[in-house]
Amino acid sequence: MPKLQQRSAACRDFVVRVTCGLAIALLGQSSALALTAEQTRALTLGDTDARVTALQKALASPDAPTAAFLQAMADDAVKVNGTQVLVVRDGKATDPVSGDATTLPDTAEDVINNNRMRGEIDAALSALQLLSPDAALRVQAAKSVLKEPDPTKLAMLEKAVASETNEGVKKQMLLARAAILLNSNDADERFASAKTLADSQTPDTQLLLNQRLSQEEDKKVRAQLQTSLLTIQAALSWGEKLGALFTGISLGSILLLVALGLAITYGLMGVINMAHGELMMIGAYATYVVQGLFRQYLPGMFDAYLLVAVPASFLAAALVGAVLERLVLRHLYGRPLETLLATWGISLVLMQGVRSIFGAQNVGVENPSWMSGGVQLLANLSLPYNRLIIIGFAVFVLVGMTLLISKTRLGLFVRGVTQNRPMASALGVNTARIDTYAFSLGCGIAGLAGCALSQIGNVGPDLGQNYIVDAFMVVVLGGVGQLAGTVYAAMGLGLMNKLLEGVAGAVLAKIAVLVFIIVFIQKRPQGIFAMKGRSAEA
Amino acid sequence: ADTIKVGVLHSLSGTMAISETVLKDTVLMAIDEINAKGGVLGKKLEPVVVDPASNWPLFAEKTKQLLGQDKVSVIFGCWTSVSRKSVLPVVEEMNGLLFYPVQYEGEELSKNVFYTGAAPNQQAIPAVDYLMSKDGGAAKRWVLLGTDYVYPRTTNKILRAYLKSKGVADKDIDEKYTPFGHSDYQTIVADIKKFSAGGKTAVVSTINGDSNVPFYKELGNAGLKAKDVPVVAFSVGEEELRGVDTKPLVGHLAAWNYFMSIKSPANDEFIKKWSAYAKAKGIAGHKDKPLTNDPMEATYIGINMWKQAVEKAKSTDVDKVIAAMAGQTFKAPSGIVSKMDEKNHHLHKSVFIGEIKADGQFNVVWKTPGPVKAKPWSPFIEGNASKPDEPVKK
Amino acid sequence: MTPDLFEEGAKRLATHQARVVSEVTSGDRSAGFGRVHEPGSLDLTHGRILYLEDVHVSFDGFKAINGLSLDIAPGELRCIIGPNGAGKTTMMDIITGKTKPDSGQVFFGSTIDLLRHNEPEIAQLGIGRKFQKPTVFERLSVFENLELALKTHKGVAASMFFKLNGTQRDRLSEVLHTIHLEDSVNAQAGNLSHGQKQWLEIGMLLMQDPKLLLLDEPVAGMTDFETERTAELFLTLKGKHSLMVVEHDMSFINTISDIVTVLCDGSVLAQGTLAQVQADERVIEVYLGR
Amino acid sequence: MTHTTSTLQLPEAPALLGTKGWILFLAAFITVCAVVPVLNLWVPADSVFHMSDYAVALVGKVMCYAICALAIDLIWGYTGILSLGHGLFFALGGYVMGMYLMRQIGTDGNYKSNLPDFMVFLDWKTLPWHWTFSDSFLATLLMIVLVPGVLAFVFGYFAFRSRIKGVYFSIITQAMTFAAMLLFFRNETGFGGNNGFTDFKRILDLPIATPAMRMTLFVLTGWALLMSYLFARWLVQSKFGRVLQAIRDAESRVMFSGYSPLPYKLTIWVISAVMCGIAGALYVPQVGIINPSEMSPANSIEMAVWAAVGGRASLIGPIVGAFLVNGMKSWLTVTAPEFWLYFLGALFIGVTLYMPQGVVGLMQKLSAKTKAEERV
Amino acid sequence: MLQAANINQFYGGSHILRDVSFEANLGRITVLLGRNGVGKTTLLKSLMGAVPIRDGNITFNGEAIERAAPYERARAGIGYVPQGREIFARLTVEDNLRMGLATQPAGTDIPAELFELFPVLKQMLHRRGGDLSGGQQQQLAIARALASGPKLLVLDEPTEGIQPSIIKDIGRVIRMLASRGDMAILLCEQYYDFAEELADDYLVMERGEVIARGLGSDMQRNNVRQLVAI
Ligand SMILES: Nc1ncnc2c1ncn2[C@@H]1O[C@H](COP(=O)(O)OP(=O)(O)OP(=O)(O)O)[C@@H](O)[C@H]1O
Ligand SMILES: Nc1ncnc2c1ncn2[C@@H]1O[C@H](COP(=O)(O)OP(=O)(O)OP(=O)(O)O)[C@@H](O)[C@H]1O
Ligand SMILES: NC(N)=O
Ligand SMILES: [Mg+2]
Ligand SMILES: [Mg+2]
Repeated sequence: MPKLQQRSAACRDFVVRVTCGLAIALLGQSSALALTAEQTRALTLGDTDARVTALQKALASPDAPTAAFLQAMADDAVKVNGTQVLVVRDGKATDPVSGDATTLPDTAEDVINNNRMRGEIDAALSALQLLSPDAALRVQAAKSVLKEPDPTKLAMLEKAVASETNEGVKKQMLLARAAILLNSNDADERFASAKTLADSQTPDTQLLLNQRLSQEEDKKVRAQLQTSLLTIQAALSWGEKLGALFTGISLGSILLLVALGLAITYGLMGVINMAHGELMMIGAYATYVVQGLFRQYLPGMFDAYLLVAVPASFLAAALVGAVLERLVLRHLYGRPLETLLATWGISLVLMQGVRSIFGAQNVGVENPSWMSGGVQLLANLSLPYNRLIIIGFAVFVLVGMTLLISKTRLGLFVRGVTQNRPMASALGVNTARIDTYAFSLGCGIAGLAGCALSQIGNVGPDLGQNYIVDAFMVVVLGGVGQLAGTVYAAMGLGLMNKLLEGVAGAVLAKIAVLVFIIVFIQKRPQGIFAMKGRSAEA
Repeated sequence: ADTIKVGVLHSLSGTMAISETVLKDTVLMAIDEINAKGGVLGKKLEPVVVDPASNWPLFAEKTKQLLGQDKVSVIFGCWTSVSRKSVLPVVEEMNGLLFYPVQYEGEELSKNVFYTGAAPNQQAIPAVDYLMSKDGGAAKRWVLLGTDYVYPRTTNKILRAYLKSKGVADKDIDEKYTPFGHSDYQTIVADIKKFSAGGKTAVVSTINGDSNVPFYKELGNAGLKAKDVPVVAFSVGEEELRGVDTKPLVGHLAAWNYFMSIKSPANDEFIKKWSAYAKAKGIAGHKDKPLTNDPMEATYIGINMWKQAVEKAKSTDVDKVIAAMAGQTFKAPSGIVSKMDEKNHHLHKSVFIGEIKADGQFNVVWKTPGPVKAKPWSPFIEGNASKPDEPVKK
Repeated sequence: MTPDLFEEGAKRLATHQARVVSEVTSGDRSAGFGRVHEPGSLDLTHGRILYLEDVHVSFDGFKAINGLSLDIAPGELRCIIGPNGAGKTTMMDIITGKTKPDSGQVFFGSTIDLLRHNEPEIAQLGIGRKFQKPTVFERLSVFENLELALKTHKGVAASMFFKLNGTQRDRLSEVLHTIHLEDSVNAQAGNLSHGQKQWLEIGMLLMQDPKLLLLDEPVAGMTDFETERTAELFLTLKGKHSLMVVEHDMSFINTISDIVTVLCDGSVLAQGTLAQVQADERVIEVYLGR
Repeated sequence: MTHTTSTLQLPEAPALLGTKGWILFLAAFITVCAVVPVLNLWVPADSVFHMSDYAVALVGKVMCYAICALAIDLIWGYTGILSLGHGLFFALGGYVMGMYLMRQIGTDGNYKSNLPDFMVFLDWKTLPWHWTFSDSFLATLLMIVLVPGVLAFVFGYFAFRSRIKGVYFSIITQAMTFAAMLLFFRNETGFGGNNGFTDFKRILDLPIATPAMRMTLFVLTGWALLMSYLFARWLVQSKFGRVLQAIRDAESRVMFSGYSPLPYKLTIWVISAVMCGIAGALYVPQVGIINPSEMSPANSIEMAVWAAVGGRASLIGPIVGAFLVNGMKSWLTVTAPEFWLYFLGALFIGVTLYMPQGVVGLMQKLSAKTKAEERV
Repeated sequence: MLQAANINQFYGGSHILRDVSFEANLGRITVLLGRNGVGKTTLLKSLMGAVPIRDGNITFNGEAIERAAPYERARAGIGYVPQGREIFARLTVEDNLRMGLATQPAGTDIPAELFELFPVLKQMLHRRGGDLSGGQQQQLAIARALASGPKLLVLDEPTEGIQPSIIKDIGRVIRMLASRGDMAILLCEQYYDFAEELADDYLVMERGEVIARGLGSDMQRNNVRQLVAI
């Protein structure tokens, strides 16, 4: 469990910071009551209502052990044995009140926090940071209060506002204050809050205003709520549009990755490679295996596993491709339709092979931690790292492949051999070798696609089946043998699919895209990048 | 014959193999166990395993073969509703016996089928009740998200009627469907986010099969946290989560009648047995990380009840076994004593709501006070009120 | 083709040429008044069967045909020569509907605007074409190749119920004989040698019995002897049919030509008898060489 | 050169079937119409000669597939157009038949309504427009031909007119069936969504699940297959068939010979689609279910695979292929449920590598060899 | 340079080449004549290894090559201009020429003299091979074969479809290449006058057999024109 260890290490770090922060902040407050065993019991046992009440009570007079204990609860590190409450980290139990080590009884059970409880604890923890010396933490705390504005936090917030010197932070805090006062009994206060909140253009604020709106009776306040909501909506609509664009590009990049390998094996070599999807599957399983090996042998470097998985997935798929080429496809050049039959057979065998080895169920591939999260561009637009990385990866593969095919001698031979095998041979090209290289390259790129897919979707025996139709559509729509066409087609279909999906829903969008393909081909019977002139017929 | 033949009709290839293969192994395990204890009526059980390959007409054909050629006494099989619908006319015509172990949409009651999975009222409705409760987050707005086929459509129809009966307005319900195998949930998740700005929102997911992993990965990606917008799923269990990094999903929910994490002696034993069996048979995936789930439990209950019924009937004759099934009880791994309804061919089941934990297991956060009787004809669908709660003679 | 057929051809040629002359000279018939012209039938009253005016085609900016004007009289055998890349094949592509020109006019007879028709329609109107690279139906037999080319109704239903009649059989045997492929009636066309394919394609053209034949390098890859035979054949056809022959083989041109048109850079460079053009300095410069 | 041309032996138009061919055809005919019914209905179940209901159903189903394979062969093997969407035509024929069968259920459904159950469930009060003629058997027969036929005509007309060829055509056929599948999955489309139609009770007011009815359907299917074969043979032996092959080999030459490829392609495309539709209509009452998965792209690819395994451009090949592949599938999914895909995959690979002309091609080669040896 | 002995070749059942033997020597132009379909192309293809021969021996530069793969023969130094041009239609003219350099070390430049010989290729360097006119393609095919500086140049009807002036140029080049003395040339040609003018040695084929052979200078005397005609 290397990942967990790391995580708990990080948590401890956090606890220390929080505790110090509190210690300093609370220095002057002699009235602070220490955490009692009674309190820990109230916080952990009983129904959620009772626990929430206890939590609020504890929050009224927080001290460092309370904060540490809450953190332990948030980390699911609290167990109970009968009425004894224990904090258990890394298998070692401590008493939350005294902080002394104790023994961990076998009968100890986990304290289960449901969503509501977890939400309350998180909110409490972050509220505690309102007085943290770190401005960033204070902003975060204010934001979290805004998200869960509950009146019990008002006192603490007021105190924080009073002592706040940083304007930016103060503004956030005032917003949070407004969020709480939005539900005040005083209509004027509600009105003022609603007005203030128009400045906080986030979906969270929108939710608050909407919630208020649904119960607001006062006309004036209602009107202000609506005005504020409109302001926010206007601000957010940009994010939505850009978000839709981004999802389209992201889908396009995936389609591109999925199609690039096929652009070689099919587009250039003319092998109707129905096993293309299964080669992606092999790449994905290679990623899975590499991940497993890292977990077992190099847990400390788990986050780096992708660096190995990328070449591994390429090699694994390329190797399988080479074997297939040597054993089967070699005999089928010039008979493209028969490659359909043979590769269909190959795909059945590969799929069942994976079922036999890894089982029929999906296997889990974890993202490295640097791939989770995203950049927050606007309040409602965050671009997930894994999507961004995949877009970058697609560009990388595309550029690499383009250079290889168009600029190198190997690429020239590949193009020559795939166009006229006997003639290339008569000119001194070892066509057998080039064929193997070319096919392996296509397969390897399929493997890379599989590696990328493992980061966002299933890794299972059916992985390939889900993408094969799309892959062919992209390659053909772009114009067979036209790399640039493949890029356009992938991006076009991706964007179109996503823009339509926003309007018509996923099913109709997909249907519309398919119909579009049919109609488009009528206009361009050779794909987007049709080759014109005589060479197209040759 | 000196053996009793048992048909196993689960897809071992094709799209459904992901889910169904393990049910085949569960049946085989139960058969081994029964045989080790001396079989049924002094005879050993002999499994006849076929692969209907996720192909619905093939399900019907294989059923004909199992009943007609192999003369099996009972069939354990099917996962998708459409496969069951395909098999149904055949088992009825040939008077066979089918045990169906998966939660489904109801609206069906056949004399020749025993439904050991949940009807909507044994899964979907309690789950919504929970989400409406304070502990569940007191959701006011609902996204009903499913794969575009009959089980999700029906379930959502029932839920919509139910929600309306609880005063939820139509504008607060957003029904969305994706095609089978849909793998890009960016737009959907963005839409959910947007929708959730309009009020406390919960998502009821009836996404089935392969789409779950990309959906959950996208949820994690988009930072949609359970405490903000909880997602409750009816087709996501331990096995489905095997393929997902669950850390970002902690707190999202599933409603089932069994979780692997349930603490009960019967479950401990069930898990132990399965682990040992998986190891012994080298079942890929499970030999390293054995997992159990709701349909496995339902399968296991089904075959054991069938055995008891045969023993009670002292015969494998289908009609006699059907009669003997009524009121059978079995100490289910879920910790309750599971009872086959006297009339309606469905099990009485407890409903559990579990929250996903970081290790891919579920924390049970809520459960029904006791077993719930199935209502295959949902009262929330017009015209069902008059339906008899037992198979009609044809 | 048997000698008597050749004779007959020569006779026909003589009469036809006579008629062409009278048509050109007597203005009365070329005036269209009261002329009964059936739609689809070829109107030759203006004395030309093919007429191209100011045709332009460019490929990605490269002007392959550049202001080409040309006409051919009924029964004429016109030879076209010109450097490689002059646009000869492209011109045929335009006439047969394979390539659409950017501008210009292409008329068949004086009434049929070829630019309004697609390839099969043009073929049915009576323009047959032999490609530069021989194209035959590789997986059909020689016999079937010819049978398909046969002039007959070419609709779907007609094909379904088609049966060769006696005359057609005779015609087929005759053509087979002309193209020296009697021994290969049942051979798969794909297995013929290059020269044999050339002949087969010519045979298919004969079966099609077009009014205008476009022949792109018909004797490329043929022996001198066969070249001569081809020349004879073309001479026989002349008069009854109009022919446009593209060739680089000067001795062949010499045997068959009346008027030779020299194409260069997509337009007509020179026109006249072979002797005239051969003497033309520009033609020597770009084409014949010294 | 004065020799007469009349000595030249021109090939004659071949007979529809040779003597041997007619004998085999007759044998097949008798098997379907007499032998199988007797073995199934009258030979006692415990006799070794008894043909079980299961076997009858299986053969019946495969015969429907064989018609599809034959249809694919006409368009692919002879015309060189690979359709990856014939599953749609098959399914449409099936759906038309299914609609009729649904109506025949009458009020015997779960909800005792005149409407099919799924409509009741969707709260529909009346039949949607596209169900108008579904209660008439005659109209159904007509629609079985018309629906796939008209769709094929429209689709084919535009595609062929735009001169879409090769893989571009294949891909749009795939897009077509894929789109249709998604459309049919939707409940709103009015075809029972994912579950499609099942639980049929009657056909022509006669119970559907009786041995006699099953046998009738079987014999009908057998007829359909044999007639399709004869018809296809007549087609490909006519000049029409040769034009198709010419289109396959050199479409531009065909055009310059004065044939417009459009009507030719369109005709064979529509014929092929209609054959699939008929096969689908016969299939549904025999297997008892029709649903959108029949339209999945993989299904259509499989049809092409049958034709390829048996051997393209021979008419018997696809039939043999359909029987071989489906026979193996049915057998292996029982005898080797966990490994059958290996065998099937190996079969496909083996056929392409060692039998480039398909199974039938290999047999022809072998028999040619033995004949040659006999002659020596 | 090249010796072929008793080559036999079949297509399916039919015997196409019957015991064909001949040689082609350095500095000499060997012309192969024969009517359509007698098997000339088949013979050249057999030399290149495009169709494996049934039996017979081929020695090149003293080494038996009859079992070698085509690319090995090319690497041994045989350049080939096939009948029908066989241009890489979707490669540019430049890339077509580069393909001709396959036997040379990577980075070898396209010999500039090719462009002197066929100026049109320079003009059309970036056009796709398949877009060229027939004659331009033929020029490209010859240039491509010359690019690698072969020891034996095999030409299958190189004048087909080429304008007279360039035919003359090609004739001059062939002569020049032969006279440099480091190349053997095997020329299969229908254009009789062209062939006769260039021939140092000649061979006449008929139905797969060599029926006449001799010195180029004797062609007229031996009435070879007639042999080819009948
Ligand atoms: N699709 C095209 N794209 C670019 N250039 C083209 C295309 N088609 C033809 N050309 C160019 O147009 C010119 C005319 O070609 P065309 O084939 O008509 O010549 P030609 O007179 O038939 O020559 P040849 O005697 O060599 O057959 C050539 O330079 C050729 O390269
Ligand atoms: N692939 C093949 N299969 C069967 N027969 C063939 C094949 N290729 C050529 N032939 C036959 O072999 C014989 C010789 O053909 P080849 O191409 O060598 O003739 P050629 O002497 O080069 O004729 P040409 O001068 O017309 O080019 C011909 O009769 C031809 O029909
Ligand atoms: N019954 C289901 N889950 O399809
Ligand atoms: Mg030309
Ligand atoms: Mg030749």
